[in-house]
Amino acid sequence: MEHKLINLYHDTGIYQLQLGQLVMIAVGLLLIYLAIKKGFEPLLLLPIGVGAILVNIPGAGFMAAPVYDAAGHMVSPGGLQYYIYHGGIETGLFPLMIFMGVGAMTDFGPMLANPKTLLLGAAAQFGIFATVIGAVLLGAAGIMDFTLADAAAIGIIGGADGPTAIFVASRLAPDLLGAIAVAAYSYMALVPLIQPPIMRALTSVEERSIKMEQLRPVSKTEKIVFPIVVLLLVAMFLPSAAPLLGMFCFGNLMRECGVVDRLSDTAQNALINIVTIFLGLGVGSKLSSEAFLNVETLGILSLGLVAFSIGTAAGVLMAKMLNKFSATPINPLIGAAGVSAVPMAARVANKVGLEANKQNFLLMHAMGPNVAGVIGSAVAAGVMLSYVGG
Amino acid sequence: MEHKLINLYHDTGIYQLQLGQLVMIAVGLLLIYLAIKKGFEPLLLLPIGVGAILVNIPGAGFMAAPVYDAAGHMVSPGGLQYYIYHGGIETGLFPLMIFMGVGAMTDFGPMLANPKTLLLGAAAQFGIFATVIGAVLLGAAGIMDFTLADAAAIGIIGGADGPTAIFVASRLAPDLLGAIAVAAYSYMALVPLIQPPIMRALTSVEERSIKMEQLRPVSKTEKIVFPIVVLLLVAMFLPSAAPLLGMFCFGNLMRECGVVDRLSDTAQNALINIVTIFLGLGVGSKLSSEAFLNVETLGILSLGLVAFSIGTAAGVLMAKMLNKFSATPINPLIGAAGVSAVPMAARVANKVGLEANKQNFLLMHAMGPNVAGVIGSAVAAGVMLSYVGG
Amino acid sequence: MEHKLINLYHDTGIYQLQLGQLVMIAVGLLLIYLAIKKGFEPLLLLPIGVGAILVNIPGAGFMAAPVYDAAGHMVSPGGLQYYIYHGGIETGLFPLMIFMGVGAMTDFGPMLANPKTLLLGAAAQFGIFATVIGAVLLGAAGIMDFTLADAAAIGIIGGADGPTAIFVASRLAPDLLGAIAVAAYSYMALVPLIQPPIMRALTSVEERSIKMEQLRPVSKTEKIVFPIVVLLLVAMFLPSAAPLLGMFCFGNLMRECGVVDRLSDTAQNALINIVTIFLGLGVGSKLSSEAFLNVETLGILSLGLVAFSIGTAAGVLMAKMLNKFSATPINPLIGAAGVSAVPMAARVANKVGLEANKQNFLLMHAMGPNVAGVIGSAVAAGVMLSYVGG
Amino acid sequence: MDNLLSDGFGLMILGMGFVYVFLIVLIFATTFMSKMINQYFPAPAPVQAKKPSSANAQASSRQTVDPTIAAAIAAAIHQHRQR
Amino acid sequence: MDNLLSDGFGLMILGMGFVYVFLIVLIFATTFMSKMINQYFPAPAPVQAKKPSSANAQASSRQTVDPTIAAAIAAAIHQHRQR
Amino acid sequence: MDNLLSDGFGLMILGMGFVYVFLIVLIFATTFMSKMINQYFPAPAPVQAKKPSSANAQASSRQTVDPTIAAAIAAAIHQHRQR
Ligand code: NA
Ligand code: NA
Ligand code: NA
Repeated sequence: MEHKLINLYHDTGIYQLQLGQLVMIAVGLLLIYLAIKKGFEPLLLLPIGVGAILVNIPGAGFMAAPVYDAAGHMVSPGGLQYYIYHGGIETGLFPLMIFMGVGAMTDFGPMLANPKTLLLGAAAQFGIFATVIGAVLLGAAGIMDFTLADAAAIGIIGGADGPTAIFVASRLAPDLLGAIAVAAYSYMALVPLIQPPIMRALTSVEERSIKMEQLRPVSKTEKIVFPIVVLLLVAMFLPSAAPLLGMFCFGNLMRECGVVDRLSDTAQNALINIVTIFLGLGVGSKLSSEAFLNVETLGILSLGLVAFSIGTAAGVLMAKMLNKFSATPINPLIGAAGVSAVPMAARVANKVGLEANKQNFLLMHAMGPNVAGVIGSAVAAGVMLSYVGG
Repeated sequence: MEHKLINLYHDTGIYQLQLGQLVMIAVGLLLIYLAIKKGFEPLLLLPIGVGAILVNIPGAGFMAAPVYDAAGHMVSPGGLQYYIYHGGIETGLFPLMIFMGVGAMTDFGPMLANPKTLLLGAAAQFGIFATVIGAVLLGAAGIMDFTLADAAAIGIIGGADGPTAIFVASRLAPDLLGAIAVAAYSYMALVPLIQPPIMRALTSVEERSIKMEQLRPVSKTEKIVFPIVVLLLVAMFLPSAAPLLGMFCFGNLMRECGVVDRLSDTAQNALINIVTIFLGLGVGSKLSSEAFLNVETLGILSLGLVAFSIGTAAGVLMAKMLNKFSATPINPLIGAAGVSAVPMAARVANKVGLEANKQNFLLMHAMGPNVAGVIGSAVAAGVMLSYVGG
Repeated sequence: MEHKLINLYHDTGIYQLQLGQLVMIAVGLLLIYLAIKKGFEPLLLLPIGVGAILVNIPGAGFMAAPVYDAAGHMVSPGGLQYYIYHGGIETGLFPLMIFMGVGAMTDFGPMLANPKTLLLGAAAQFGIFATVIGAVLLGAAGIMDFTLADAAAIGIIGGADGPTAIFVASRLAPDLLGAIAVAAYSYMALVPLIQPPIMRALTSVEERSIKMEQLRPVSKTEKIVFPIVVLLLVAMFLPSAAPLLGMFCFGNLMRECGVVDRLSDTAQNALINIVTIFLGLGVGSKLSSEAFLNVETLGILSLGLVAFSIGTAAGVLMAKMLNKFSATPINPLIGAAGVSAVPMAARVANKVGLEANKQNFLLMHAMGPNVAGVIGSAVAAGVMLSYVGG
Repeated sequence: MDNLLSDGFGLMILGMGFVYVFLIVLIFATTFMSKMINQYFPAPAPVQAKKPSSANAQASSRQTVDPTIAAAIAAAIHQHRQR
Repeated sequence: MDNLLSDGFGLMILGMGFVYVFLIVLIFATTFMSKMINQYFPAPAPVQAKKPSSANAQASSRQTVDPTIAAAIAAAIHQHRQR
Repeated sequence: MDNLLSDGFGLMILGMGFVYVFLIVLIFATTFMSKMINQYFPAPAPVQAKKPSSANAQASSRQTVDPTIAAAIAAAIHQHRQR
């Protein structure tokens, strides 16, 4: 029995705990704190934080693989996060279901009323590729150990779209998945802090005061046909983006078609909520000390910040240029919404616009580039998967 | 880099697209059009249509199998539809969950008030077996390449019950699953066009004007005990129908027992909606050009129409006969509702009845044979699985 | 064709049915009756009862394993309960998801207002370990064939917590899972019959009449931080309890944090309902005649009753002792709520209290030991898994 | 080929036969069940009106619910769902 | 056999011991936590009334909701669910 | 190392190029689609107001719903969910 008591002591966390695990539990607590107290994308960062704590409990076996005997019978079951990660994230299923739900929650009306704003959604993706170069330089200089696949996965943080980042990282750089997801969601939450200084630096008060014409009404038929058009263009031009954009368009079609409201409702609520809980726990499982506590994570966090900043700037500059050539006035602030981070970035554009002119409501105008940015980063993800994988 | 550009071009749909895929994408678009614009069973045909498009995007890999190395680590993940099809349809899980939800949505009250209507639900299944003979003849004549299993799976279209058709086809003729499911749901949507001419041809105005006596009230206890009685009879007489009818009775018991309303509610809403989305995408994955673009599909579509017509006629004729022997009058129109296609066929009976007599409301009376038809086709499915498999 | 008719007859339940299966179907019917008519934990016992019937239908193949050919293609699919049991129960996933949902439904407020009640939740776990000794004695005496692992799994019935019992039994004694789950839920339903005589026997009317002081208000921050504190203590002291308590704390944190209400809502409703349906069917699959119809089941049922009684008595006696040393009065009845069986045991304490003093509302005071009992039995489960497994 | 045909006819005869036998047995079982229940466990009051089909439920609720309240409810539900 | 018995008693002693130790540690931790929070992050107003148990919520809502409105709502929710 | 750098620049040029090409094609496709739809299938009435963003929906419902009714509804929904 003394033997058993010693066993029990050897099983405790206190006996087994390594410093790295302790630090990662602290990181998990920090994420929970940021989610609850600071409102940092709590739907994802809270489950990720809890997942980070769970996976770092020594001896709890949350990532243990199941063991089978030769006859195929289970000897010992796997851990919860093992099943979640390998069943839902490694396979790509969870990010795709989330993307379907996001599609079912997206209103393309403002973008359809003003298709030019798609260009802003394109420009803001420059943040992605500039970051790739940054990561490649760090890798080439031997400072950090990044391959091209790693660099591409890091760049996608600049897409400001959580499920896209997780999907790409799970395919190109699974080891960096934890840091990339944390960086993506953290910076999306920090958009109200990161973007305004850049927006103000690149525009004059007059530009920020520009009023835009009211958007034309968009018919139900346009909204129904649009996701099908996107899907067909993706099929023709970039099949590697078809998983992401196909599910996104499917969700949007369910939303707009008006005949499957009960499916759309479930995709937007029960289903996306269930998947979000498990996605968070699964992403958290990649926050192990070996994968997270190294210099590469610092690189990822810094590069992510750079990506957001460059994307914001590129969007604003593109909007300034568009304004010069456009018949109707375009407020450059809405360019910043092109990074996506729906709907936070659009709200930031609206807020900065109101500072300059109290009568200037940009929210609806900024929703166009905002949702365009989702398409833009999914296209960028497709190119990366094709370029790096092919 | 030119090399990479060429790679990217080789990855595009335009470069890879084959004619068959193009045609199947058009078929997918047609299904989406019928679902949205014509209201053809949109809950299933919309996801099936999208699934058909997705699986035919060249290079998108929606049906790609995952690749593992010798140590069991994933080298490349599988496609979304691969996981859905093999996880939920090949295993039979999704049709069974749908059937549970349908059970939870079914009210057996009208049938319990008038159990004779079960005979109408039996008669209308003649469509199933007549179609089997049709398919066997086409196969025996060498016109089409149908085995007995194929013929049985095609016949089940006449059961006018989507999940039953998918369940049987997944077991007896997986290659024909796509065409069978599309035919089943399409003809269920076309019930208001297919049935009325047959109903009018086989009945006189006087017969169609027959008013039926008001149904007796059915007690809660009867409704609770009924699914248990069905389940026990199935267990005794036809275990091969037990998966389908067992889940159906389970759902109905949850609905009626009154003590698990939260489970019943979930079975009728969140769960069935989630499964419907994935079932549709999974069925769509069988709409590949090899499996669909051949003469067998034409045979399946024609035979399905025949099945519905014969089933309708058999139900009406049985009702005419019952009317002769019955103490209380029976309107022959309600026999047509025996094909199931709940609740469309019952509504059609009601509508045709109103044409003949503006005071004649048959809806509740037609719900009896309508739900009896669901049991009838599940029994027929069980016989087929036992006969062909055994 | 005669051959086929004979085949069909050989397929029927009547031909194949063995006495054991018939008895188990009757057991399933009994569980359904108790669930519906007597209100015995219907959310679990109804699906378990249906599952018991389904698995005992001869030839229906609900527990059939899938068959694959050498190339990995499916030759014949597995049964529904095979997939549910091996996918959700053997892996432990379903009990853990249920526990997350229970966490999201639990209000720790009354316990936080009076942390001493945690001691009552500890004392009532004596039922668990006393039962282990009982099972060990039966095993050691050669009366029944129980190992230490069996004894531990049987003891956990005394924890009065369904998912904990299923989780422990699936790991330590899968063969006994069916009987253990049925015993656990049945006795939880019988708490209003089992507990009051014991409570009255061990207390005087004066003790039962003791009024307790109103609970202090508990701040939102305390409720948020508490699950994190529990999680960290578990990580430090008992990692083997981390799966259960980690998910429980995660659910509770989602509930209390106020920023992920949509996730909490789904965890409490759609998700827990879906999992409950499948958990019940999966547990029912272990109610086969070989596993259930033996003397061990009688032992399990008797020992379970003993466990509940001893747990109740230990809780009451601990509360009497606490009352002697406490500055504020403690009604010994609330000790009985320490067995958990949330919220039934707390209601029983309230009811017995009202009998003694019509002005004495103990419900809120009893909720403290009630939820403490959940933590207590999860801790006991962790010790068992560590002791028996290690 | 002949084999396929005879198998087909066998399936038809056995199948329709079995469907009829099963449903006729079910008619007797159901009738017997209803008789027993209504004799030995009579319902305090009929409940048919209580569980109307969804079509009826929608129709009846449309008639009884004040339109402004209905609009308010719809909005509230929408709001609730969006959370 | 003796081994099984001694193992059983070992499990009992270790188990009950551990349960008590853990929950006593939790009492101290909880008390300390509450003290710290109420000292350094005092709540602006107590919220205990805000998150009632589900039983309470049902009871209180039953008292405050006009029955016709409640019926209308139930119907509307039903209607909404059926869509 | 040089290879990595040139690959990175290749990815940047190809990537940004492709993103622009795709979204410009999408601008033309969308514009063409809208023109065709509005010419050949004109909407009977614009529906933009019908599907407001969730933020709007919440705002507008807040304005039009009587607070007591809203409270009743919230309670009813809560009650409904708790069942
Ligand atoms: Na983006
Ligand atoms: Na049918
Ligand atoms: Na307990």
